[in-house]
Amino acid sequence: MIDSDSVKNLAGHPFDRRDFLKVLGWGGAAAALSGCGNTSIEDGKETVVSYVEAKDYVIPGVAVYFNSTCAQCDAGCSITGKIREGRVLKLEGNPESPINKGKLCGLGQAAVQHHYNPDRVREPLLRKGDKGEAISWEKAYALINEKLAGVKGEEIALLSGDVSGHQKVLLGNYMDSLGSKNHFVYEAVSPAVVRAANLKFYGVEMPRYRIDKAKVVLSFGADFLGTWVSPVHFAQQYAAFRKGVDGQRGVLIQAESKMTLTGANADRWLAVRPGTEGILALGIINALGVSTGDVAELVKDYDKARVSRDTGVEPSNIDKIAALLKLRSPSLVLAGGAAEGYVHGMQNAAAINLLNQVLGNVGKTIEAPVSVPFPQMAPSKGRTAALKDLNDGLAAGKYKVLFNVATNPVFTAPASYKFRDNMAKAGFKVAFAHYLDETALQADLVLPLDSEMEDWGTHVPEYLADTVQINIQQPLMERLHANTRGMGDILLALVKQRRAEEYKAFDDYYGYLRSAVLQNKAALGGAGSDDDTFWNDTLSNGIVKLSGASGALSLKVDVSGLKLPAPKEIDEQYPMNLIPAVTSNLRDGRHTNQPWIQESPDPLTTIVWDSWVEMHPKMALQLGIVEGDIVKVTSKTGSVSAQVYLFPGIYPDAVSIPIGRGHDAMGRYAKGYGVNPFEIMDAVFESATGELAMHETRVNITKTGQRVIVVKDEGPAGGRQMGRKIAARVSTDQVDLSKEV
Amino acid sequence: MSVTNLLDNWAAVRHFHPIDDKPHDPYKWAMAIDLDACIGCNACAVACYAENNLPVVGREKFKHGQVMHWMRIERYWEEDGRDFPDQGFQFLPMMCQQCEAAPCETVCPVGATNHTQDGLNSQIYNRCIGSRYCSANCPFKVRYFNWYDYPTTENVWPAEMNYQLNPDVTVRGKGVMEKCTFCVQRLRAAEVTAKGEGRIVREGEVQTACQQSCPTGAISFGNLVDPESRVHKQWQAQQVDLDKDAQEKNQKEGGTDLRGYRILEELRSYPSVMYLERVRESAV
Amino acid sequence: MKDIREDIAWAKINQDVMKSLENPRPLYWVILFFAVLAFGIGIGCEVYQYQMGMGVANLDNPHVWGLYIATFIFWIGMSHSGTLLSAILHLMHADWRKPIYRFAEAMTTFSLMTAGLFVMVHLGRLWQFYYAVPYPNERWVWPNFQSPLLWDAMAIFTYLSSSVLFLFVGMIPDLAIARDNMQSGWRRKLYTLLALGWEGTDRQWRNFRVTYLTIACFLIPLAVSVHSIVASDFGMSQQPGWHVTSFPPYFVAGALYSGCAAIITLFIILRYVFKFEEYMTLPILKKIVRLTFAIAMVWTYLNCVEFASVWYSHDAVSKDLLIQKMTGPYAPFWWAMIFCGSIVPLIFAIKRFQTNIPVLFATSLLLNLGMWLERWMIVSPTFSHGYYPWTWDHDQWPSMIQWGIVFGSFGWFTLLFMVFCKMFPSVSMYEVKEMVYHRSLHLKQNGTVEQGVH
Amino acid sequence: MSKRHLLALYGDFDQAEAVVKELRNTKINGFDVNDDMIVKSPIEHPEVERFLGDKPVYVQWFTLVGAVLGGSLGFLGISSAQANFFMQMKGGKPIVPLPPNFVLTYELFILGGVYITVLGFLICAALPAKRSPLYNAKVSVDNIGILVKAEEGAVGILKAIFTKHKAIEIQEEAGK
Repeated sequence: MIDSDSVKNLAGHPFDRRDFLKVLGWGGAAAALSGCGNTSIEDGKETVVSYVEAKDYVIPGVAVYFNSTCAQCDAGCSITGKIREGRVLKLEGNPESPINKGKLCGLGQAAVQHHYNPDRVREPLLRKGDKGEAISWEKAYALINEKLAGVKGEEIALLSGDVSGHQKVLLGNYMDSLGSKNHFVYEAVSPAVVRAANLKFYGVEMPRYRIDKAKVVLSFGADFLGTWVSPVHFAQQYAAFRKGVDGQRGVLIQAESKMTLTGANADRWLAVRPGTEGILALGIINALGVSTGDVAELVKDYDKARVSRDTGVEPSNIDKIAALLKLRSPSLVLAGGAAEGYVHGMQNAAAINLLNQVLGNVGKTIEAPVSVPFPQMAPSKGRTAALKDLNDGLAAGKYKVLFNVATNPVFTAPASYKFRDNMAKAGFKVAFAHYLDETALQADLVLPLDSEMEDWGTHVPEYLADTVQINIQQPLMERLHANTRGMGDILLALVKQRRAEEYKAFDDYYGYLRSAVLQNKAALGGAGSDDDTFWNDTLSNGIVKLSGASGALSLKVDVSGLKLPAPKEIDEQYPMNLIPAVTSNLRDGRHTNQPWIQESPDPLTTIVWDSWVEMHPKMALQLGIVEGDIVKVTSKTGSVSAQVYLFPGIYPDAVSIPIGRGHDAMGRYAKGYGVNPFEIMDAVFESATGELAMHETRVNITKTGQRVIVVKDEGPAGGRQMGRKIAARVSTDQVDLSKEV
Repeated sequence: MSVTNLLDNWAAVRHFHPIDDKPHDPYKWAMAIDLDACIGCNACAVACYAENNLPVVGREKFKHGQVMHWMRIERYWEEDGRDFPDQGFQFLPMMCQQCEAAPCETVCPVGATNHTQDGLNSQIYNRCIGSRYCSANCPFKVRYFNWYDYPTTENVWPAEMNYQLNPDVTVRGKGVMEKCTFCVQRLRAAEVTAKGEGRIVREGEVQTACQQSCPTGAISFGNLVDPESRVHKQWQAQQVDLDKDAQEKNQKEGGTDLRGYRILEELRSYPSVMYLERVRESAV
Repeated sequence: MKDIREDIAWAKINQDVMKSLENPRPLYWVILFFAVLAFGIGIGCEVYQYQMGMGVANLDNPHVWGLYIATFIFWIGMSHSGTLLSAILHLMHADWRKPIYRFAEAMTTFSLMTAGLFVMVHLGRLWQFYYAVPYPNERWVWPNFQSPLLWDAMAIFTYLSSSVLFLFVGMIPDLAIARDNMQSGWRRKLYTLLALGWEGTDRQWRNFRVTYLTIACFLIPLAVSVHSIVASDFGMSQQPGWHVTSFPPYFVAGALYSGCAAIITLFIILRYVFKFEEYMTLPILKKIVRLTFAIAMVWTYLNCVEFASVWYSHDAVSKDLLIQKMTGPYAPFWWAMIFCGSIVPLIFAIKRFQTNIPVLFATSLLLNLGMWLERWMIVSPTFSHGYYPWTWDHDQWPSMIQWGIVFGSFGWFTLLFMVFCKMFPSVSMYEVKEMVYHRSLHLKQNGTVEQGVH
Repeated sequence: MSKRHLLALYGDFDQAEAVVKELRNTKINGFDVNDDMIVKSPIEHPEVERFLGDKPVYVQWFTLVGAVLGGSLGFLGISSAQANFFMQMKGGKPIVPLPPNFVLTYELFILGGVYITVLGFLICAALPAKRSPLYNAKVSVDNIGILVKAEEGAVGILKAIFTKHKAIEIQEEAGK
């Protein structure tokens, strides 16, 4: 009897990985003969292998598992792919990874729909007027070479998302070879301001947060369960936190203007006037009454009454929270997207970090991270400021050639950037893309990328849960489309155009990766084992764990320059704050074309397949708006129209539209669903870091007179249980958690 | 057909379950879901789509209530006249409760849904004629009917997307009822493996797809009759008895300080899923 | 006023009734045309639904049943009046039933056949309906005998076949008359075959009497059981609004009610279309109207019982549902049901209207509408507002496909009925003769002509 | 010995009764009033049965047998079906549940009863039958027919009796 376990064990035995892929490919080819699909066959190079004589690691009808890394977001979860007959079927978390410990979020699981997406680009496309013409890769490479001829290094720009590992090395080498320093690392949604504040207060950009060690977590809009930094990892910490430290169940308090998934799970959720998170933090410091010196001086004006007036939080709640924080230590205070999205975002984050210092959490629940021993592989983290810089450069006509590595700034840049127009000013735009998204459509040359399930790579996550880990990304199956290429292969080909000699030893990225890893075998923990064994073990594990040095956090409390502005006056013309919501399903919209994601109800509103304008019922009553009304949301920059969903978890002066929908390209599952709030986002920037202040947009709401049925999972009863005991709740004083298993 | 067989086995065919009799030997698959751990992230629901070949019906059909999510996350908020949900929401993963005395089973005219030896409420797609009586009689409304022929519906599984389909699970055509199976394909594989080795399935050897993906480990699943299983221990610690329609702990004066409960238990369907109440800190 | 003229010649009876097989008014053809048209629309909708899946009916999870089941109950209910008139009144020796029971019985048969269609139409996998038929098979699986749907199938099969037999046996003497009146042609062959060589001999009549009486005795409990079982489709479930003890009598009363209303409608149509004014007389109509009124009040009473028992119970869920019916999205239909079912029949209490044909015709249609609404109000609100609030579904309305099939079923029924009336004597000739004979005998004994109303 | 048929038609039941009484009281050779006389009537008429004397009806025995068989076989059949082949385990219910089976037994009881009753009717009434000699369609309109068969010698006497009671019409089978 062959069971899946024994096959799983096979993954631990050494064998030739590429041979494996070939066999899998033939599995696919056999399927093609029976009319089920097509895979690439290298004409004249491959031999027919009878399926019954397949290699011993392929057993028809039994699944094989391979480890790789999830690339849906940059948290760096390790995955285990289930493969049968050469097709990847399902992704699970890899239990060996300290980050996700065998778990995987919905977004990660939907990666197979990225891989199998019917709307992927399948051929290199060269712009011919409004149409793309399929060309060969040789021609595409030659074209790039040709267009680069005579272009100065500073006239070349490259835009990418977060990048790390060998791909980053190769990318850097290519930019070097071009003589360009214009590598813009851009992520539309990124905690860049918090990083800066962390650096200021703790001495590191991304410390290790220990929610599991905290007895109280006070989060200012940090959606650590849904979208923030490393949600799957934090969710596991959260589970431990709820189970309790020393039997005491952790308490979560969330202060934000618009409820996030994390806020929905809080014991106390505080609706905060948008932009006053820092004031609340100072108010709590004041209420704690333990600070001295500079800090006491800073917070002395932030008495309860004032803070309550400014933030909308009731004084009694401030007292209760201060009392709880005093009583239960250690605690952890987090600053998230909601706090940083303002002109004074840095001040907000600083005030919040100061609270951590005052509470003495630094060193207890905020730990120093380990540093990556190979700095060239450490992640470059994206910032919105990078896009601003690039856009300014493009607008000034500084760049003649633009490379875009799978980012979609046309979709995620505020409309006032006029990014689409500015991009046109670059003479030659190359997009490395999976789909014809809004940005790829503007490119002159579109080069189709392998999906993460076809490609090789290494990734170093920014947030390291335990030791340093280098995550291996390896193909889980043979290429689905013959003419897509891995980003690494493309980079290698391109860099060979410039530095043929240096890279001639490498046929492909696989060879490059293998030799790069084996070169550092000793440093990677493989001393003593032979090359093949080490390489195969590495692939089999999917992770290389290294011990890294962890420094100490700075305990210096420096409140100089910390000054919070008073809450903004109501603007008569634009009375509402627009909160562009980052939701756990959609993030920045790069996965909107994955149908599981589209149909996965938004956890808070349960809406699917569409955008909505979230509005507090009280405000809606004032405006005479009911659920399903189509309203026009107008900012200084522009306007969008969408259905209203009445939602109590939002500050009444605010409305929220989720980011990620409203594509006008990107295939059948994304195009035409919902609206894009970036279209009405004002270009306002955080003053200290230059990041886009996403929460600073003011809007007004007008009814259009149309009404639709909101497509959502929730029924007409809404969230009410109508007296039935369905989702029961009990307060801590009525339950004895110690008896639990 | 033989009348003698009927008469010879009269006692056997007159057994009542779950009241008089415990036929779950050696397995009774059951679940415990900790609502305090559930964060409502939907990972389980997506895992279910991936594992069980659930069709994505698209916006129009979703609007008409024809969605096929075997596992759905419900989100509750009790207003009590408050302006804000300042005590948070409550999320509830809801799927087939695999009732011991399932109301759906008795009413199916063709016997397409039955109770299995290992305590599941099975659905036989081939046998189903689509009378939908089972769904009509389900108190939890966790049965999903194939209103259209999804495999041939445009953009449900277009070319290449269909490569993802799990070969261990049937793709259902129009007109049949379906629902959560507790990932029966995984259970059977584990049971058969264990049988081949002359043992029963060990705790942790088999996971449902939702359990496997759950980032907070809110879902535990296992063999309720195995004293070593976590599910067994949880049910026991919470004093929830599978075969009771009202738990003794609830009759104690002053209530219970345990948080295990089953939804709509009073309907006497004896669900196999125990929920643990969401806890809320009283200090804030 | 007499319910039938006692001096009517027996030969004229034969003549009048046989004429209905020959030359109906043009209205007959108009009705037939529209019946075929409606049926055609229904067929079209069904073909589309068969091809596409049940989703085109705009049903959903959990609102899995809709008009199909409601209309199914409606037709089953309709069938009960035939049994009432032919069996119950037969046992009670109410001989005024004699001119009208035949068509009522035909109505029973055809409404059962229509109801049967809905069982099929409703199935998600119609092509596999035979899985529900209990016969030894190669699959080695029996249907589930515990399912009320199976009881339904069994009860309806028994009822339909018994009704057909009852109709047929009761028609044998008339078929013999038809045979004797036809000179040649396929009709004569048909009647000869069906009359089984009936001659009206003493032996035949003797056995006939006992047989007819026996079947009548069987039919009464059968009819009650059929609608009780339909009620148990709902009553056996756990759903609020369905799990009601009074459902079986409530359903039976509703069935008799809608059946009587339909009899009034058809009475008036037949009377006009086939010129049966001599037989389907106003006094008989008046009796039916009074009977209908009585049943309407019983139905109203049972309705009140149901509301009261929900109201005073501690079953919050059922109570919630009841309030929802009265005030929710279904409220217009629910109140229309109360109006049509309980208020409109009060017209029948007014003597003046008891023989006013236009009023009665309109009223009977309203009653039927009310009874159809009642069935819908039993089926749908429970789905839209059941135990589980998350899955409430207040805004799910039947699609045009669903309406088309319901509409088509009326065409189908009318078609069957009209063809029947053209093929077979829709007034029982021999029994009208019996009635006339007894009246004349009575007259002879009293020696006077009795005046006034029966 | 061959017999000839004779059919007399009467306009009302009183006349027919008188004829029957006379036939019964008159001793006629070659004619047996119990075996050789059939009264035909357009309607079911209890008086005819009365004056014809007590002739037993056996249909109800068929009914009894049908109902008992239908019910008992129904119950056994259903229960055996449940206990054989693939058993259907229903949570909370035994494999052979009594209440549902009783419901079905009830239906089958009626089904058997009705079917066998109709069968009994056909057998007892000897239907379907060939048309008897001297059939006259007037019987299906309004006349009472008395059909007798008698040996040649008795025909004359019968005819006389018929005529005496003012038969509307007398039909005679052609002699052999």
